[in-house]
Amino acid sequence: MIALLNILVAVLISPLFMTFIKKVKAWAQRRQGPPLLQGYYTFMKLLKKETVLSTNSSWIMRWAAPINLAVMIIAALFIPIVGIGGSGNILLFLYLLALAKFFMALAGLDAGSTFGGMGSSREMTISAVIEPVTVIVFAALAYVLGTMDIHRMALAVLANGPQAALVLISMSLFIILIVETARVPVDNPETHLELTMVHEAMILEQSGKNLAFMELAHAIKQTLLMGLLMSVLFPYGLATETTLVALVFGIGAFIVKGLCISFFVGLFESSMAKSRLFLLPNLFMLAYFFSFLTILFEVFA
Amino acid sequence: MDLFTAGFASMMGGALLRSRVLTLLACLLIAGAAGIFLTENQTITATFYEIVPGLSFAVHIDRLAAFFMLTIAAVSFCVSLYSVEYINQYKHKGLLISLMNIFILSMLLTVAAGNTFSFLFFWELMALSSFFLVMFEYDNDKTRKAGLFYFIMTQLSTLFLFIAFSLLYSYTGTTSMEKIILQEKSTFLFLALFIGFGIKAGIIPFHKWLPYAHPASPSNISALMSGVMIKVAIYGLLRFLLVLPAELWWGLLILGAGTVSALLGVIYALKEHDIKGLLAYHSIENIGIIYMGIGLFVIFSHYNVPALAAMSMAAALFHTLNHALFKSLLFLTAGHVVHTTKTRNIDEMGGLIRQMPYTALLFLIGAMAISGLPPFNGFVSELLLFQALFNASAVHNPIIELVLIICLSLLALTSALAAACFVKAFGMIFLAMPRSAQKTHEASWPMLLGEGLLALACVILGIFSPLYLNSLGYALPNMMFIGGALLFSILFFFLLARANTRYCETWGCGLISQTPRMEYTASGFSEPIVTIFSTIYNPQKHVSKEFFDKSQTLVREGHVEFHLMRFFEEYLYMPIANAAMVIASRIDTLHQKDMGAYIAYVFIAAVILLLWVGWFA
Amino acid sequence: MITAYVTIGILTPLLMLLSRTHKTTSLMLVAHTLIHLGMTGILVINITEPVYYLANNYFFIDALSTFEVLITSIIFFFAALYARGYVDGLLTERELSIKNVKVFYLGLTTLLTGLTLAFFSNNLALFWIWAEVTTILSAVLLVTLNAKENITAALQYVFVTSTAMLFSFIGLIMLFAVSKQALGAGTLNWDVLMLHASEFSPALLGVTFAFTFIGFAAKAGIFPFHTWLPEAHAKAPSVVSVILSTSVTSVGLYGIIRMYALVHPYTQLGAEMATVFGLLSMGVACFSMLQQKNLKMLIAFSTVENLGFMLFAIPVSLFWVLFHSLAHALAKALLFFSAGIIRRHYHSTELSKMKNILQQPFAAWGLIMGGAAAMGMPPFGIFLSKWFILTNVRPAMLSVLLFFMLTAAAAFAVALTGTLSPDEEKKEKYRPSRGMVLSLAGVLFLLLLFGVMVPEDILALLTATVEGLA
Amino acid sequence: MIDAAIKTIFVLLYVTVAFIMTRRDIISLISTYATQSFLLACLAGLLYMQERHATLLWLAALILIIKMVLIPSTIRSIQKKMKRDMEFAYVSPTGSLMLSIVIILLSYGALSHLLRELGLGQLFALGAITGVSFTMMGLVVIFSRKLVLTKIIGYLAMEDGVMIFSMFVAELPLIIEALILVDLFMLIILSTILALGMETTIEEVHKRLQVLVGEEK
Repeated sequence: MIALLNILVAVLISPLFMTFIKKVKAWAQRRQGPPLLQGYYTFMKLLKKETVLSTNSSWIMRWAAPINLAVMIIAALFIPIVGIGGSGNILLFLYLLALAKFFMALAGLDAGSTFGGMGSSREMTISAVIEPVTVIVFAALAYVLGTMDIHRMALAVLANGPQAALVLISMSLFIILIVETARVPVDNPETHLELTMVHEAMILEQSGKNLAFMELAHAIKQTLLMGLLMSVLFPYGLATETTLVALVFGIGAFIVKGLCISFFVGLFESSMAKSRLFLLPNLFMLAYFFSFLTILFEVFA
Repeated sequence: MDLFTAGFASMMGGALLRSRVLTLLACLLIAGAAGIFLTENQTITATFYEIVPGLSFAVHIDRLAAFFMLTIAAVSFCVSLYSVEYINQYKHKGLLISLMNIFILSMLLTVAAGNTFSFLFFWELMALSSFFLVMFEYDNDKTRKAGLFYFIMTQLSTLFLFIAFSLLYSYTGTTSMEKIILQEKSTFLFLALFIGFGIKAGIIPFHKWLPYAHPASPSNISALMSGVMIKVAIYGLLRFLLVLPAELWWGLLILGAGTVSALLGVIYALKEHDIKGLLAYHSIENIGIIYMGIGLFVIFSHYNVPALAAMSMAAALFHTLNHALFKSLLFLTAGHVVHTTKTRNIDEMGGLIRQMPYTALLFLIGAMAISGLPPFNGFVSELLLFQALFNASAVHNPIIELVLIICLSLLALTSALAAACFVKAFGMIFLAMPRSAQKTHEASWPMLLGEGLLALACVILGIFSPLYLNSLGYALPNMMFIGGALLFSILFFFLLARANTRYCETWGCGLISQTPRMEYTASGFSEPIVTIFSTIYNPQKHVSKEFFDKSQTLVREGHVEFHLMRFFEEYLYMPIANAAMVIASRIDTLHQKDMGAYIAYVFIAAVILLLWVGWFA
Repeated sequence: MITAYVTIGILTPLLMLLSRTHKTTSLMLVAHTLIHLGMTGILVINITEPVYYLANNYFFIDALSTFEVLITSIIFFFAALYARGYVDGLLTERELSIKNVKVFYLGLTTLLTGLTLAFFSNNLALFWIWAEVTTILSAVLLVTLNAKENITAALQYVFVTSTAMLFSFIGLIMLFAVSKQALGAGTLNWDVLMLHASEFSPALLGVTFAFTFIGFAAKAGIFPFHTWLPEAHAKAPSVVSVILSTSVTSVGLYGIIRMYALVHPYTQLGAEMATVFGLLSMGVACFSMLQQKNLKMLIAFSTVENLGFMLFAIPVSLFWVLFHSLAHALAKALLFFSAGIIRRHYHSTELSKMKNILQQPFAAWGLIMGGAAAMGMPPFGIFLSKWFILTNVRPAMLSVLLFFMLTAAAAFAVALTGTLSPDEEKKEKYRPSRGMVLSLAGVLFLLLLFGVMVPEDILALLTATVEGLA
Repeated sequence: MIDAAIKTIFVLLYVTVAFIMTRRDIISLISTYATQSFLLACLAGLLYMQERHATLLWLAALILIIKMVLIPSTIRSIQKKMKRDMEFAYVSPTGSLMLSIVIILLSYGALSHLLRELGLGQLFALGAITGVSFTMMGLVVIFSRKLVLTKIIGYLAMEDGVMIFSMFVAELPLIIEALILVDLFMLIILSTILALGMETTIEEVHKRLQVLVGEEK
């Protein structure tokens, strides 16, 4: 029940956060920015459009977007969004994201366009380099909280209260969030047909419903990572039982927390410049260092 | 037992009669026997033939052996199925069939060996028959070089095994597998075993033969070699490791070797554009992962954490099986691709998914399995290993814990790089436009059947893993549910997205039509990774230009060479080979003289002997 | 029995002198070797206590000599089968002049008798004399070919072995003196010496061993007396190379074994020398193999390596040394027979001239199988002896030995893989005669047989041998 | 008296070896060898006077016939072309002589106590040591001279050394000695023919070879 609600909320709320970040960035640039529901409008419009496929492309192209969306929906099972319920092996979560990325990268190569290939290549490079960081962050979480299940992690934080180590881990998680959702300084979501782009280049050949699914999947991914960050840093408000009050409160709390993080992400993006691709490992090393430090404390303490 | 005997006999018959059907039958029989055997907890020990007193062929099959026999037999079955059609392209078909039979039989008997003598006997037979198989296309220069290299490396491995077995014999006084149990410290013994099996398994720095031998041999043979032969080395290591009094540093050594192999294996794979060479490097990577499991087993056993030790062992064994399945699958599909395109360079392929959709699908399944993506089997074994590593705190030793954590992050890096590598491989081979003119066709049904069985096994072992692994006491996520839900929702969204589509050419940035030259290449794909790991690759660019004028402004033509350092070849293998050749040429000058010198040797020897007996005796 | 051997040994050459054609001469050789083999077979089956001949017990038949004669018989039989087609080839190539054909066959048949008598000699001086006779005969066989290098090779052979054998003779005289001192009347009869060896002075026994070792080691091709061996093997006709590298070298090894049996309970010197010289021979031979450009030289150095190994193993296990010598003889026969065919095809034994040797399938597979056998790989006999000997050697020594063997194996592999390179030019294909193919197949069969199924009789014979030497 | 004579002969024998080591004229080398064999026969005769073994007398006769007459004459008859051996390898003639001194000292040092253990008297031990050092010196001749013919003479000198050794250490049965001499004879003939072959054509060698084996053509 809670699990289904988690999925539903994640799917429904994601475009909002996406647009809100854009809005925050616009505010930072003293622009007015798009309306808050712009994400939903775009999605609906794309659903109505026809899908244009390259003659060079194969069934990989046609399957990539559904797979992406499906994977994200399944992955939503693993993260406590509204409430705690369901299973949530953190590694399986990670590898589901990898599965989605795998197909996205293949789809990037499918049409034979140079941009797609470049995007795939960069995406896979970045994901390879961020992977040890992610795993080490998860390992640190498992170390501190003594479990590999994300739902139980949230429970553990609720039970024991906040810990200093978790702050460090949260910083790493935030970096992962930035990387995985293709944001400045790793990627620039605003540009199209620029040589700096990564994620957008990969989905350049997508159109119509496929593009809608891809965008939605991307938004859900962002929501899930936010959910993960929140369940570690500030799990308060999560519903632990299936009463209406708790659930409604949970939804409300999640929206508030999500908007806060989105706001922060928007500010972060506005204050940064796009970094060179080959300087990125430095950023990742920072996250690695934080988590390693956490483990170090845990081990020696 | 009877089933085993029947299987062996049938395999032997296959070798003699050059019959493909008998091979299939034999594999089935043995796989069945081993499968039945695995469910019952019993041991077969028998001596079936004595050459001379004290030297006998004996079998000793317990569950460990049965597990490996099952792996070998099952994979061999699928490969044989594939080969039925595949080997028609070769000139000496009969020879290939009998050699393949001997090869499979020797692998099975090595695993079933009941004493060290039979082990080494069949081990050598395996080396010899696989050497012949590698050399099968001997008119190619590269094949000969590869064969030679492979041969010398296998002989080196035999050398260390000989030392190990001799030591074992001197410690225990027996050659019988079941009686070997050692209490005393045996550092040299372990090192000999480690190096001996490490060479065959392809552990870095003994790995170099793999990327030479695998591309050179026929693809069904590469599948067997990479899929199962190197697993025989894993079996050997496990078999003897379990009866030796393991020390902590053994575990650390195995873990370290495994980690280095896994990481460097995949890093080297990324820059490899020979499809079979790429797969060979991935074998190194996966063997590294298996070694990590074994190393963890030793470490956790040392710290007396039996649950985690068992989990690591399960990870190692399960990954052994999985790797056997998906690697043979990949080699078989790659074999068909290489056969029809007549090239192994993935930069010259492309767009094959349209001519061979089934092959592409099967390759994709293999690629996903090897990249450790859910819900395939590769993910499950890597998950087990990850879980074991996540519980590093159980050892209660800060230094070891940190070592484990570092290994953990490197393992993560490895598996992500593997995914990148297979995106590259699949993308370059099957997707986009063909990069060279090719006339290709889909594989015939026996080939597809063989591959399909392997792919099916990859899926089933992944999705239904909780069924058999949870019964052993591991809490795995519910893969069946995940897999089912995934499949369902993918189908749902696919059907949703299907309507209202139109086909159009890829936009070529304003050019009239897109050409294959505009596509991303494999080198381009891996370029960012090469740059990031430039310390390992040490890329070097040699630019030479010719100019029209003296002041060097107008370039007439230019030439750029791009080299990546082959560290182990340049700094390990070549110096040793050169040293041997220098010594050899020095010694050979002894024989380049005239008769006078030869008589002078007699004189000197006589004087030395005179001194020896007269003054020192 | 020895009378029978001698009779057939005298009759055959006489008949050969009468024969007019090559065919009859070669048939006579085959007949001789076949009868010889048959008689040896009877000996092997009815192995009993030693039987003595002549008034002074100068000759005897015991297990060890029977075994060595068995090796010789087998090798000669196959060599005889092989010889006719091979000699025909030599004649068409004008490497052998028609006048010398008879000399060649006469040399072979008398060499067989010489070897047999050498092995059956109870008296060590007599053994020495027969050993010298075999040297002379082998040298004659070497120079039947029309090439000047053969003369050099033969001279080297004669000089290196004969000078070394003189030292052996000094050793034998000393042994005689030693026995005279202990027993009153001197004797060189091995059985008597064995019986009374405990009464001799150990130091002097050591000295006699050292002196005799020089000569016998030279016959056996042990470093540093091995220098004759590669040249002689490479230059000799393949039939002769086989005999040189198996039977003639086993004469030397046989001498060393006899002497070793005599001295080893009383002095360590024998074992020490065997170890040192065995290792040195192996090392030198293995590394030299890496440098060889000539197929037959390569095989010859592999002989040195194997003989070094056998010498090394004498203190370890006599049983397996003898088994090794049998298996090695077969492997070498296979290799040299194949090399002979290869030479006919390419008109050279230079490895660089050989392209795509699978054009000669029998010879190519013979080389490959023989090479694998010589490296000690299963399922060939040498693997068994290698296993047994090596499992009983100290680890440090073992590593060195194995390292040498690896080098040898590498050398073989380098050479053989090189010969598989594609052949551009079309040569006329040489067709080996039926006899040649038959002998190749026969040797290969025996080689495989002794690798997986050693006949009971041979085991019994070997056991009896080791008992007789204890 | 006899002892003194024997010692004198030892000295003379050493002189002959020194000759063989250094002379360049082939004919005189062969004569030197004949002289050496004669001295050897004398030695056997003298020993007979002391020991009264009939074997020694027979041996002296055999040596006279085979080594002094038969072998030198055969070598001369087969070998007509070569006159001189001018070249030396590895050691110069002076070097060989120095080496000989070292060899004698070495053999003495190495073997004297062993020979004493064998129960040999002083003279006999001296004889044995002379024998061994003679053999070694013969070896020096073989490797230091270039021409095969000279090498053959060196070999013969070695063989003489063995003879001396056997005379002084223990007399072997006559039949053995006789066989050995026959053996030696054959060996010498063969190597002389081969030595000839080094200088002449192959056909000539083969012609002579057939004589050796008894082929009538």
